[in-house]
Amino acid sequence: MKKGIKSRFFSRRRSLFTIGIICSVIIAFFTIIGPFIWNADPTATDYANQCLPPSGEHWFGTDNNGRDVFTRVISGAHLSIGVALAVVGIGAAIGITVGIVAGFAGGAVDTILMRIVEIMLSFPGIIFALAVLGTLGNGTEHQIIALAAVRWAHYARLVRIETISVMNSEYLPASRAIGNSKLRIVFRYILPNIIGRVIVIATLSIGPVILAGASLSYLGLGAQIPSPEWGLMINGGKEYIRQAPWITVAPGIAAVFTAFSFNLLGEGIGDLIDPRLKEKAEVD
Amino acid sequence: MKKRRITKKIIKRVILFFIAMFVLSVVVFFLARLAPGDPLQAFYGEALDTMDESQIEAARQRLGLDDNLFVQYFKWLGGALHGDFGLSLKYKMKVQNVVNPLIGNTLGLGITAYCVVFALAIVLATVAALHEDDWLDKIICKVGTATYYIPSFWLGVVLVLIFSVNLGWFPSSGAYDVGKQGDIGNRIQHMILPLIVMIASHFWYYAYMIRNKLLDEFRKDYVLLAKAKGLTRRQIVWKHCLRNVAPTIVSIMAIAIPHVISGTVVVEAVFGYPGIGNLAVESAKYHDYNMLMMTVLLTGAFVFIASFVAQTVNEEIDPRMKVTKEIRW
Amino acid sequence: MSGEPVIKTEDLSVEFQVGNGSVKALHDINVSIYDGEVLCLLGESGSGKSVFGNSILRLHPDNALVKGKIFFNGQEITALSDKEFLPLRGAQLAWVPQSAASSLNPLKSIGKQVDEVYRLHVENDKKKARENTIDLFRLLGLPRLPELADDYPHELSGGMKQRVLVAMGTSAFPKFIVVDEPTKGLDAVRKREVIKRIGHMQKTHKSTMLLITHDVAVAESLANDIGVMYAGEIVEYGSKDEVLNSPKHPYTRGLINALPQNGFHAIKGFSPSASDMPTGCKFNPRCPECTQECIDGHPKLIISESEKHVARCYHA
Amino acid sequence: MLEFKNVTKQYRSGMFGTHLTKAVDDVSFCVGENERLGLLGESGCGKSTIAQLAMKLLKPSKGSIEYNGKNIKHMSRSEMKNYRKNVQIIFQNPQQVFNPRMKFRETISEPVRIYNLASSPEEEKKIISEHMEMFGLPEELFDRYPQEISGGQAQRIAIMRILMLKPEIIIADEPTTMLDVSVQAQILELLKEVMDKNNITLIFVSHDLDVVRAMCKRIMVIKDGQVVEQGSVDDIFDRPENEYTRMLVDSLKE
Repeated sequence: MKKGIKSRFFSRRRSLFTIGIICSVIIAFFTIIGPFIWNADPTATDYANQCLPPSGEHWFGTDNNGRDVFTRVISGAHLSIGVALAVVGIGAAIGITVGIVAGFAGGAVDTILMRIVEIMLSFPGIIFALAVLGTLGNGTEHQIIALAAVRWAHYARLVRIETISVMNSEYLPASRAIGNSKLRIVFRYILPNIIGRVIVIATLSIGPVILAGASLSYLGLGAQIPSPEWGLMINGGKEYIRQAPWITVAPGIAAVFTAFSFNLLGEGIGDLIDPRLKEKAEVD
Repeated sequence: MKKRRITKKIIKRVILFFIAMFVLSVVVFFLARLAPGDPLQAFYGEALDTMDESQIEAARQRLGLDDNLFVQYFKWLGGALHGDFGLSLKYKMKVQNVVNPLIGNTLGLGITAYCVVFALAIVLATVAALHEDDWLDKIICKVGTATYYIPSFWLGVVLVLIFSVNLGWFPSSGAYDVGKQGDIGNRIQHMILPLIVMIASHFWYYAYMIRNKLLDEFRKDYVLLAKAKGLTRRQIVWKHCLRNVAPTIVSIMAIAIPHVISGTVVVEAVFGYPGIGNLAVESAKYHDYNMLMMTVLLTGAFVFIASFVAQTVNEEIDPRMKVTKEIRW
Repeated sequence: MSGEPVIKTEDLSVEFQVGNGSVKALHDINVSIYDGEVLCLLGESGSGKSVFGNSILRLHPDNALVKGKIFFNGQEITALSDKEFLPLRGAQLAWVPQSAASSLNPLKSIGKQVDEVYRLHVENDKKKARENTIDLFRLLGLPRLPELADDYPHELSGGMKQRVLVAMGTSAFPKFIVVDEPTKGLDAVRKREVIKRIGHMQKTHKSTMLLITHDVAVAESLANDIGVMYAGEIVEYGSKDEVLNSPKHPYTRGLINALPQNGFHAIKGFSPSASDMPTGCKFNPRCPECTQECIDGHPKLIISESEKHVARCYHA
Repeated sequence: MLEFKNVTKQYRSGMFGTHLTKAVDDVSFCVGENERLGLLGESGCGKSTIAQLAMKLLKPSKGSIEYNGKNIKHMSRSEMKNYRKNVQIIFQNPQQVFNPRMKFRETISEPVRIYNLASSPEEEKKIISEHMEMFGLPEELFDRYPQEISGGQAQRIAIMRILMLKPEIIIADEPTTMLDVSVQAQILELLKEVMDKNNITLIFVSHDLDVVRAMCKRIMVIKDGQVVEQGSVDDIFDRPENEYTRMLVDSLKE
């Protein structure tokens, strides 16, 4: 096991992070600034030039309603990433609080909270999202609620494991013995020691959440026609797959690129904070 | 003594299972009922506009939608216990008659995908861990991460484009061609593309986890001692590390069940493959509450049973019965 | 002191590449251990004594650079390739690790783990291997035999785990055993027990042993020769009585005086960390008899036939 | 000052908590002003548990612990804060006792902040640098993390931090077992000096007979959670009554 023990401390530590940053900058450029440059209205139909192949004017060609695919992909990015960040944000916030409370309080509180988390986790995320969307009705807001309702359980479980490992550490009773109040222990001892891992796990989970959101829209339960959501575009382009494949291929590549760059960003941060941090976040 | 311990645990698990199912049914039932949107719309469709007030009232009464929620729930529960899960508003027949033929398809797809995914994951993880940080490990990691990030519905569409539209090798949807219901060969042909999508989008996630657990195991002191005992690298992995990672693999397999089922839902929708997943999507779209209830409960039951089995197996494999340590406070 | 030494080292030094620099953990060690004798390396944490033990069995992680030669029964083992070296490890050269608690495979019974060595190197026969293991356990005074062999490591106490590791090291009757800190973390009573058992084991098997410890009591009861190590170097070398009763090097004197029974006279200052090593004699910042000569020059340690008891100090 | 009244601490273990293990079994003793009490016993005999019970890190299953006559269980927040200030503990492995994410600058100033011993930042700096010199610790330690320093230095910082609070009682839970012999001598010498100068009461937990003999005046021998013998250093070492103590002492003499 000579190789196993070799410290990977110095292998390409910086590079992963830099690639991640570059990709995120590109995405940020397109999503924030993009709409101002390519300000054609993504939903305006223009039957004159339907299904044009990619050309100088239409980089990604046009779809069956004559809309420029490139503009739609950019404004779609706005939507998809926005939804994903919202879901991860809400999920992480609830997850962290529940995780720390469960880990810190222990005993009955811990068991009850963990039973709830277990039931949430042992349930297929998509089915739960379908149930929520089926009842509350479609639309992006409900999509965020549906996805966040499952994500928080993942974060809660991981945060609890981290909190418990801090609770069982040597320095916790010492912090108690020197006279720290409970609140100070949570904020000065527990949070700093787990926040690094939580950020990495949150960043790593943005990619999968984008894909989950897109698949919900693909099934027609998330964003509704005519909004330029990637999942929806891919579903829309399905019929024209033979003559105009770019309608489906373009949003697909955009989704893969975005998800992958968030993954690189997450692993990059992980390498910086703590090289052993390679565990991937759960995905629903 | 050992036998008594296991039976005691199983009883505990069974009770927990029924409680979980009960909680699930209550949650989904009330979620469905409290939501906006009118179930009658799904049942009668356009005809609803032509019906006047009294007819609508009668229809609501007949479908039992008018009494208060608790009564509705208990009426539903009563029926459920006798196997009658109420009417599917969309298909206008008993829910379970709609579901029964489809269970086979979903289970077939799900279980085969599950087994192949884990076989592949374990093999790849071991190979990658053994060759840690050399070219083989890097390639496996890069390819794996790439497949993981390709959205399954997009991969499905692309595969359909290549294999069924252009090459015509595999059918693009459905579980079997019309009339060839019994022909196994035909059914398998229909399952190929969905299976590829399922496996491609899942295997790396677990392979990566198992690989990391193996790498952690390599860093443990007993591996250094095993090396000092004169064992070769392969022997150490086979005799010690894999054996010690087994409990973790089993717990990963337990967590994986809900993920794989989610995957089945999406794949069924993409390929129009008639199964529970597809049904769930439709019932969500058209607010077909009873159908939604049925699909949710079915998946829930399947998931709970599988994870309880995995947990029991896991506790048997790991001899270190963990004694709960009082948190020093 | 008869015949060809089992283990002989010539200018052995070990460096670890860390980041862009490299850390010298061990430099120019010249030592020979004769058949049936016990050399004890006495030194504190960070003195590189474990590094020496590991380099004989080539257990270093691959960012280690080993220079110099190690001879085993006259054959230069440092020249062997990994493949050629493999049959030696575990069969002829054995190793008893320092962290007993974590060195046993938690999910395998201790009996199976000890059998493994016998079946690998002596004879792949389950029954004979288990008999050999039980004899060794009895020799090491472990209770509840033979059922104990089927217990798991977490069911054993620290002292018992340590003795299981000793049994594991000797179950293939190796020519040479490295025993690394057998008494670390054990309390007084169990420490005495482990020392007695190891001594008894060494005498019955007449095994050649390299004993690594920071505890003078262990050295006193088990060693034939003692090498006192400080900051990666051997600072004093000689027979047990000479080194312990009439120590030549100030550090050895400091070590002995710091013992509780000698009244806790501490050596002032801290042992240098590998990154900022003092120039000249490594001990000069803490040495009461330090002169300018000690700061400039770096005293040598020459072991010769005539001069057995030597120290690396100008005023020895 | 500090009194244990038939204190018992038991743990539930086994499949359904049927199996009770008594870490501490009906222990009673009291510690007065400026006393040096040694808790002697093999590892796993419950002496560390006693130390943690005294520090209210563990709750006793039976009996009570009183400080100046007041049961520590029913202390109000302010009384508890005062108790914490006056009763401090030195732990066994120094490196792991500090928050790995906190530089020593903050760890050292923590006690001053909690008990606001300094009215102004300058005063705080003065107290800290005073103590740093007294313990021979270099200023550049401030920006170091716990993993970056040696065991000996870490233990010095731990003792310094405690000393800033000027406690009445210090409980040392095997402070030197993890350290090398020479470093152990330094720490014990330092501890002795600190004790004498500020006449602080010491409860010294250890399994090492020589160390206990050097540090303490009165010794309690503990076996399986019970006090088997109590007496002055000379009684225990020269005239042990209990045969377990005799066995312990003999194994030292050899």
